[in-house]
Amino acid sequence: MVDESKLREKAAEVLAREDVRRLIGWKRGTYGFEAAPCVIKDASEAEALIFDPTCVQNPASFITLEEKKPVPRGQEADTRKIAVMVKGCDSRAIVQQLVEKAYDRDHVIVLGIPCLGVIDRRKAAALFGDVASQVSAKVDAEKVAVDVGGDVKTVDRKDILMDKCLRCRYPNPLVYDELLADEVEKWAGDEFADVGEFEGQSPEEKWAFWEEQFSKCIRCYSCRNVCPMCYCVECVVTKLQPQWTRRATDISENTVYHIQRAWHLAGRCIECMECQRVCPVDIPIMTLNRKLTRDVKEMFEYEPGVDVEAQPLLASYNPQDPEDFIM
Amino acid sequence: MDNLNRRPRIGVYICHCGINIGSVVDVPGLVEYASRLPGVVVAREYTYMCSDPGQNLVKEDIKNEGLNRVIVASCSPRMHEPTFRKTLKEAGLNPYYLEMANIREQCSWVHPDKEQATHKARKLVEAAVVKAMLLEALEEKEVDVIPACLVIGAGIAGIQASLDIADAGFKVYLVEKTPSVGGRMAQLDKTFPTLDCSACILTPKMVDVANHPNIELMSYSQLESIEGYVGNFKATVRKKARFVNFNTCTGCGVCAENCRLAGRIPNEFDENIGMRGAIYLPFPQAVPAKYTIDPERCLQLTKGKCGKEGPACAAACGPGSIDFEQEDELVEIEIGTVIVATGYDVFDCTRKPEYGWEDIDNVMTGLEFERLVSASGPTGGHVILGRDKKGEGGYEPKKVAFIHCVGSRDKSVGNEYCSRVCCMYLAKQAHLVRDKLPDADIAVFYMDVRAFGKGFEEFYDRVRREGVRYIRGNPSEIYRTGEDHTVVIKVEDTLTGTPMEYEADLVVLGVGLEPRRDVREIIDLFKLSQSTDGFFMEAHPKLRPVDTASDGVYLAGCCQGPKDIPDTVAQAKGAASSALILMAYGKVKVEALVSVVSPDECRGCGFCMEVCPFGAIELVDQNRMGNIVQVAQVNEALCKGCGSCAAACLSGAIQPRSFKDEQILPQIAVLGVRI
Amino acid sequence: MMDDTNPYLPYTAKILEAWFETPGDRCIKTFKVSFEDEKVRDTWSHRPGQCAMVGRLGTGESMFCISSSPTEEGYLRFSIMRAGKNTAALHELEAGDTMTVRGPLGNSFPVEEWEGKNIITIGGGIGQAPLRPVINYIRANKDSYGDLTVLYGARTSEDHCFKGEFEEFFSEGTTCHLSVDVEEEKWPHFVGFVPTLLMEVSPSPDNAIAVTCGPPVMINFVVQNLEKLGFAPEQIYTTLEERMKCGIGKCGRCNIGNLYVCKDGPVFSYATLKKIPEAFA
Amino acid sequence: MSAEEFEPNIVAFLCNWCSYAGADLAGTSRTQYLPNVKIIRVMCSGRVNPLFLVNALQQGADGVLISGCHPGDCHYMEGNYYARRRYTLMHKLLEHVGVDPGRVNMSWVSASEGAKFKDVVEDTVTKAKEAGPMEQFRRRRINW
Amino acid sequence: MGDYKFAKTKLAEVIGAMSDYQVVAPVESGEVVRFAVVDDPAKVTLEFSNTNVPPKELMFPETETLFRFRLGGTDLEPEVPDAAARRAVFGIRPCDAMAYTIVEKLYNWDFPDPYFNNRREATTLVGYACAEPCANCFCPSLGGGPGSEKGLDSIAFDLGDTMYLKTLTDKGEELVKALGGVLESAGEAEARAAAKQVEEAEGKIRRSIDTEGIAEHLPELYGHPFWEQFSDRCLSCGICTFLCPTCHCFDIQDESEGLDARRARMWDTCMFSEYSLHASGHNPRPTRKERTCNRVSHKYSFFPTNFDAIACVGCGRCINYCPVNIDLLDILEKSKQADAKEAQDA
Ligand SMILES: Cc1cc2nc3c(=O)[nH]c(=O)nc-3n(C[C@H](O)[C@H](O)[C@H](O)COP(=O)(O)OP(=O)(O)OC[C@H]3O[C@@H](n4cnc5c(N)ncnc54)[C@H](O)[C@@H]3O)c2cc1C
Ligand SMILES: Cc1cc2nc3c(=O)[nH]c(=O)nc-3n(C[C@H](O)[C@H](O)[C@H](O)COP(=O)(O)OP(=O)(O)OC[C@H]3O[C@@H](n4cnc5c(N)ncnc54)[C@H](O)[C@@H]3O)c2cc1C
Ligand code: SF4
Ligand code: SF4
Ligand code: SF4
Ligand code: SF4
Ligand code: SF4
Ligand code: SF4
Repeated sequence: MVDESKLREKAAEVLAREDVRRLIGWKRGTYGFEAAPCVIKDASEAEALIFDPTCVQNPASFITLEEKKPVPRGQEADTRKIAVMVKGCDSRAIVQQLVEKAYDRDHVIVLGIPCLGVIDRRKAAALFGDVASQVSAKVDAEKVAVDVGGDVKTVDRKDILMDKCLRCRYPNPLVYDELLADEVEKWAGDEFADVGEFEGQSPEEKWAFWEEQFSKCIRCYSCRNVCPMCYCVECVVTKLQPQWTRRATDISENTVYHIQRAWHLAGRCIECMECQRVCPVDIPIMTLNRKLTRDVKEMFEYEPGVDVEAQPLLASYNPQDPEDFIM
Repeated sequence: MDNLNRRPRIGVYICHCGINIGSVVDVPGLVEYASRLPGVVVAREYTYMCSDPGQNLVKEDIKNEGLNRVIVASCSPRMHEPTFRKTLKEAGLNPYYLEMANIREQCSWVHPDKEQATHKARKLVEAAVVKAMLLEALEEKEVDVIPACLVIGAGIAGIQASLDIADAGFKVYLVEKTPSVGGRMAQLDKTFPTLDCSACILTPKMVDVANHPNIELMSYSQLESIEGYVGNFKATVRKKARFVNFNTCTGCGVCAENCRLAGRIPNEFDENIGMRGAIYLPFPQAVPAKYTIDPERCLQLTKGKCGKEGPACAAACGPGSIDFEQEDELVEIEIGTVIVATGYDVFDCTRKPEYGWEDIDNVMTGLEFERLVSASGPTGGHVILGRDKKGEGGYEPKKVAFIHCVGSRDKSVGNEYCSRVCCMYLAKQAHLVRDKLPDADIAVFYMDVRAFGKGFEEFYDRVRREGVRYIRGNPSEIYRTGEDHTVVIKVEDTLTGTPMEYEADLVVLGVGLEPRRDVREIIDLFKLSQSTDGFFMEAHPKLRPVDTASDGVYLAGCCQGPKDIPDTVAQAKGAASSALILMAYGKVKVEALVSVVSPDECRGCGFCMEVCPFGAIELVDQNRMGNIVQVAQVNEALCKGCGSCAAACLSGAIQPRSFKDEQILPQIAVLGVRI
Repeated sequence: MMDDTNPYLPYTAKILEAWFETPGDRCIKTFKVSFEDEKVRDTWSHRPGQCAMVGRLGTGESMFCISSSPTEEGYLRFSIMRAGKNTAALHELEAGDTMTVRGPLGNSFPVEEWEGKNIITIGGGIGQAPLRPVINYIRANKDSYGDLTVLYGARTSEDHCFKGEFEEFFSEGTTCHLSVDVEEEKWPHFVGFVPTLLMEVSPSPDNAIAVTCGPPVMINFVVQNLEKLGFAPEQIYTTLEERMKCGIGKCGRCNIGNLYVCKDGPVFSYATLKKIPEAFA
Repeated sequence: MSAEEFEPNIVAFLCNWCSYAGADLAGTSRTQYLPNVKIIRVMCSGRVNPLFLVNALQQGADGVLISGCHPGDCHYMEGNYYARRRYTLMHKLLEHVGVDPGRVNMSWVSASEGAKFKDVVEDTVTKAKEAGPMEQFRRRRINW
Repeated sequence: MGDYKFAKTKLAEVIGAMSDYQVVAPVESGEVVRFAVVDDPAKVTLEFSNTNVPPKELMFPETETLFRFRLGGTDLEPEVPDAAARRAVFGIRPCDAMAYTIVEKLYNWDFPDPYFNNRREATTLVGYACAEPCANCFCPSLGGGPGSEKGLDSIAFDLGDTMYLKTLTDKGEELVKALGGVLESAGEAEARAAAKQVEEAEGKIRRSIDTEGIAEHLPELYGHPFWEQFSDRCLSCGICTFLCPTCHCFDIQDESEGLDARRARMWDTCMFSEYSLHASGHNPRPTRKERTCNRVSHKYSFFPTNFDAIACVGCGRCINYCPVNIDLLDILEKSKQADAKEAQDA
């Protein structure tokens, strides 16, 4: 596991650099099982940084989220670099952002953190209830030790870690300028069994499932806003001209919203699971994302967010692409 | 006031097309329906809308009713869209304010049920109306064409195309990578089926090309970059340093004789079976007849030192043409059209190790054999193998085997196609062997013989009658047994079904033609596409075989696919004529239905750029309230309006004019409603 | 005046006349409208500076100030600049068509308080629209006010709103200064930005009220210059603009601090705005 | 509505150069086919934004058809290859959401394949009939 | 008013007996609990601490038709809910009920909003006192509490096997009457047990805020750098506002289907950048900083300035569901330490 003092030292060092504007990492939250992502601008604040299994959020989302505030005439835009700490999964977002030319590689300083998994707040709440104190945790290859206000309990990884971690293919960052700890061994694989299982259902069963799920959606668009890959200047979903989906929340518009969102992430979603994590009404968004991830992998031998040199999936083709459904 | 702010005033014209539409679709009912659609100010019917009176109806209404959108519901737009566009134009309305509803091909001719056909016609008209509301005026532009052509590659294809264009009075820049023009054809000995001497028919053309006042020959040169669009390209050509003063070199060759490395460097032109020095002329008839120093081998250039006394060549050269300080030169040229004629490479036999080409010196490729039998080749045209370095000794083969389809029609090496020339050149070579070694035993192993061309079958027949054995079978392995030159070919005679081992002391592999190994260079420069076989892809396999997706760029010769010399020449002439059409007319129309980017919505991901088959999009800097961001920009002269970019863009920031999302969505709304 | 049972219901109004004031992408079109419902027509009353939500059913509504003065009877005027979805749809309308109007909304210029004072209006571009009712109100009640001075500028002479009306001002003797941003052939008036024009004219702050409206930058500089000329914040009025949907203080978005532009505005005295840091964001 | 009565409504996007021409050929050859399919012309199958399909289904279409040139024959060289990727995937996504796979169809129809166009239409309509009326996320007035 | 009780096992029966009313109660749907019209009383659940989505949607639906019309026509058909219709909401938490008393003020200044008012009028609210507050509840700081009666017509207490129901208004009594005989009357014992439960629950509340002076201080902090500690990590997602029972912003849009059209309003949030974006491209709240500042200031300063009530009931939802741990109480505490002078410098 990463040594937090080393991490802080490194962060302070990076922040002290002239050409660095800010650093995105995590600090202890105010309550509960999730840390707070934080953006720090001064080396003196680096002391607050942490890394442990409560650091669930994907800091790569913030790179593209940063508003480019209008620069008054005569002034220069601040183009200094952004430093960002990333776990394995988070780093894939950076890779994919680079594939999509969201920014230049030298615009970011990536501090990679090999990761053994992060906590799923919903699973944790089922085990520990609602906690108001700040939780910290440690994870090793088998167990997670959760410290709730000094009371340490050890639980099995699968009972508390996020699903994505239990099938993590990339625990070690794929892109970084510096790795803050030794690489960890890959412990899991992903057979997409869940996708297969879902696919086994009839169209009616599938729709019944989604109808219930989609009708809960309040269209807060958090799943979009949190996504590191959702950074269009103006999202088609909320555009007024042309208006693809209406703002009304009903099963028709909600469904279309979800199809659009999933579609726009086809071949781009890097499975950080942030969308599902943030959804306030627990819609299993990953069930859509993972279906596409699996199909893309199987049909086009493509995996987003692993190769900076890759061509975007849907902006490329192979003459041999499958076409069995075409008449 | 600008049309932008004018409310659509739509005229709908329903055509009876004689009885073609009228007998099935309820035209009066349709007119009545159309007249009630929002925005429609007039709706009329007429027997033949495309006739003069029909068109006049439209023109009158444009004038009298102030129409600013016109819908013609008649036949397919593929038929009469241009007609009605013209009508609008003549009436002073922008031609792109036209929308057509195809109620003949899509209704009356295919749906006998009157009611159903009428219902569908209504829907189609309604969809046209909602789209028409959102149509925009588009401008048709023309650009001037620079009357000059760039020809890349000086094989027979490039030579022929250059000569044709130059003869028509236009400037040609002929860029050839190697020191001499001529290409593969110059390497050949005789040519099938007529057995003309290749050099005899080619050399005069090579000389013409060098001397033609309209042709600027740039040998030993390479295209560095090209930008622009049809009619207006700017290219940069790198003229590689020859280290020999081009103007003073007389081509006498004393330098080469004196070169310390003379005869020690394999000559590429001879497929490495002959030798040259570090300063060389690839072959005696080379054009231009100017010597070139090989910078990778020359001692002076690689080590900074050549012998104790300094470079022998320089010392020997009378005019003092040797110049080790020479540098590459970059030349910028402006051209209106481009012909790509970069030819082919032969199959790389190392990819078929079972044939032993790499290890066994008397297994050679067809091209090597061409050099071997060529009078200008290393053996002076004698079929002699195994000579030593000094060119002495060696033996004449007694049993010669030719093997078809090496690297062609072979999925295992990834080439599914037929190379089209191997059957014939092997027949030719078998004939040459028979000619030169009358006693030799000659066997040809083939899958089947494709003698499709003019005079081919006759030639094949003649060769067989000359005592060349044709054995149907595809050898599985070729190996050497003992010390002598005997090579064993393991093969099954598939006609008799008997496995056999044929012993030979010369095996010629009928290697197929492949895309040049450095083909990427050209692909990247021109954004050309490749067909599945890897050769350049033509715009249409049947109807536009010399055009490419990039306007003003044409293909000639084997770079587009394997072919023999007559086909190459024919295609070169085709490419030349295509280029000439543009240059002779002097202007080219630019597509009006191009894509536009809304820079404020673009996120600069470049997806559109990646998919655009015409390389019409680039990312450029844009100032977004003080912040510099990258956004897509469409080069309207390159864009063909296919709209692929729009489907790739997640932000909807790029849209093809007249087929924008906001124009199509209302159509979907009308046609999607189930009733 | 609004439908007292349901403030979301608009009235329909017939367009009597419609014409373009200015050309270009962001052109301005003026509509003269009259309510279809006789009762509404008879009972309607508004004050200078008040606004209304104007719209097309099926597209939506937007807030516009009523650019006719209450003294102009029998119709309402709106001058609308093409900016986005609603305004584009409104621009398609012509005489004889209907649009919807919901109002009057918001506060107004305290014209009664200003009686006896000299009034200076300083407008830029479409910003002249809210000033027009003030000007016409004062022209109609000339006797109750001191001098009226009109300052108005736009990018080019083409971009001036209400072009014809200025001729009237000149002929009736209302002081009127016009400007364009850049040099133009045959332009007899001032060349330069409006704040510069203001300094050039240099009106006296004594017993005066200055009313200004235009793009945010212009307002900023005009206010600064007015202060330089000695105007106290209480003597300066402006109208503000924020995105709005309901127009009746419920949908939320138009607040500046605790003030709602739709309800507490659009007219604000500079004295009020000075207290709210966000007002000049 | 019984299955017999149900006449599905299909929105088709045809590329100008091959499939639209193919449909024209069906017309000129007087090949009779079902009137359920309504055509929207686009320049290239590569133009068809996959969200068009979703929109069509939402508007009430019971099925959609995208048709382009055969691979390798695209007038714009590559458009149909991109389209193929997109729809293969979109088809899967919609299927995952519970949309009957028969509602989303794609075909290659060349300018000379009038008869094939008829078959494609017939197939598309049959499949949509089997799938029944598209109700799942159709916009319905009742929703609001 | 009256005191009643019923055995918890008879919950479905009691709900069933409300057949004169349209009944809305918490039901489970797709793993979350949400208020919905009850079609089957057996589905009603009391196993929730608080619903993710607040029942503000009962008075202010996510999407609400204002009126209908035909495209091209001018006749408007308002769709104002019937104030006389009877609707019973069972199981609403005290904080959520109190929220109505806050937003009500806004819906009735200048122009009364018939949609909200009629819905409110038609509704009888049966509250459900909290025995187990959540980690981030702080209702007592805002004048509410686990047993707060504000805005309710009656309140129910879960006393283990029995449910104790206390009516608070005439409307509440009326509902009990409509129930017929399913309820028994309750006495002192239940009242005492309920009071004890409330007291215990209050004791379990761990978070609080002293609101003194905040309303005056916040406006001085416009532009202050301290906001960035929070706004820099804000996702602009709007969960905090969508889920807030007192947030009331909406958008209005026209929608049509063929020629049928309507004008409708739907929830909106000040955390979205397009919320305040002008057609000209100018945005008075261009970054998350201004938006974060506006959200908090609106709740704790602008609203109280206008209506004399803080627009927050301390339900803790914005804290619970914020995906990046932006904690309202943390902001408020930090705001107290922030110096107004620094805001001017910034
Ligand atoms: C063994 C063999 C025997 C054959 N025998 C016969 C025969 O008997 N009869 C017959 O009709 N056909 C024969 N052919 C086929 C014949 O060789 C071809 O049809 C013909 O040479 C094609 O000419 P080309 O101009 O297209 O290509 P090439 O001759 O390959 O010419 C291409 C030229 O382009 C140059 N070039 C390539 N890339 C670049 C670049 N990037 N920049 C600048 N220059 C470049 C090359 O250096 C070359 O000079 C035979 C082929 C083989 C392999
Ligand atoms: C008090 C007031 C008075 C105004 N008076 C005039 C006037 O007299 N003439 C004139 O041309 N314009 C005026 N405007 C501006 C006008 O309201 C906007 O230009 C118009 O709303 C743009 O709408 P849109 O649909 O064309 O733009 P879009 O960008 O498509 O707008 C979408 C929505 O945003 C809202 N919106 C966007 N920009 C603004 C804005 N600047 N102000 C208010 N709402 C906005 C509207 O609700 C609109 O429905 C005034 C604005 C206000 C607040
Ligand atoms: S986060 Fe959840 S509720 Fe919000 S839009 Fe996404 S799916 Fe809907
Ligand atoms: S869609 Fe979800 S899992 Fe995929 S990248 Fe976006 S937030 Fe991560
Ligand atoms: S429409 Fe788009 S993809 Fe097609 S040629 Fe033009 S720019 Fe390229
Ligand atoms: S136009 Fe679209 S696809 Fe092209 S760079 Fe911009 S956002 Fe990307
Ligand atoms: S929930 Fe949190 S991240 Fe989302 S808008 Fe609110 S404060 Fe920002
Ligand atoms: S501001 Fe937060 S705590 Fe207060 S009522 Fe809203 S969601 Fe609940």
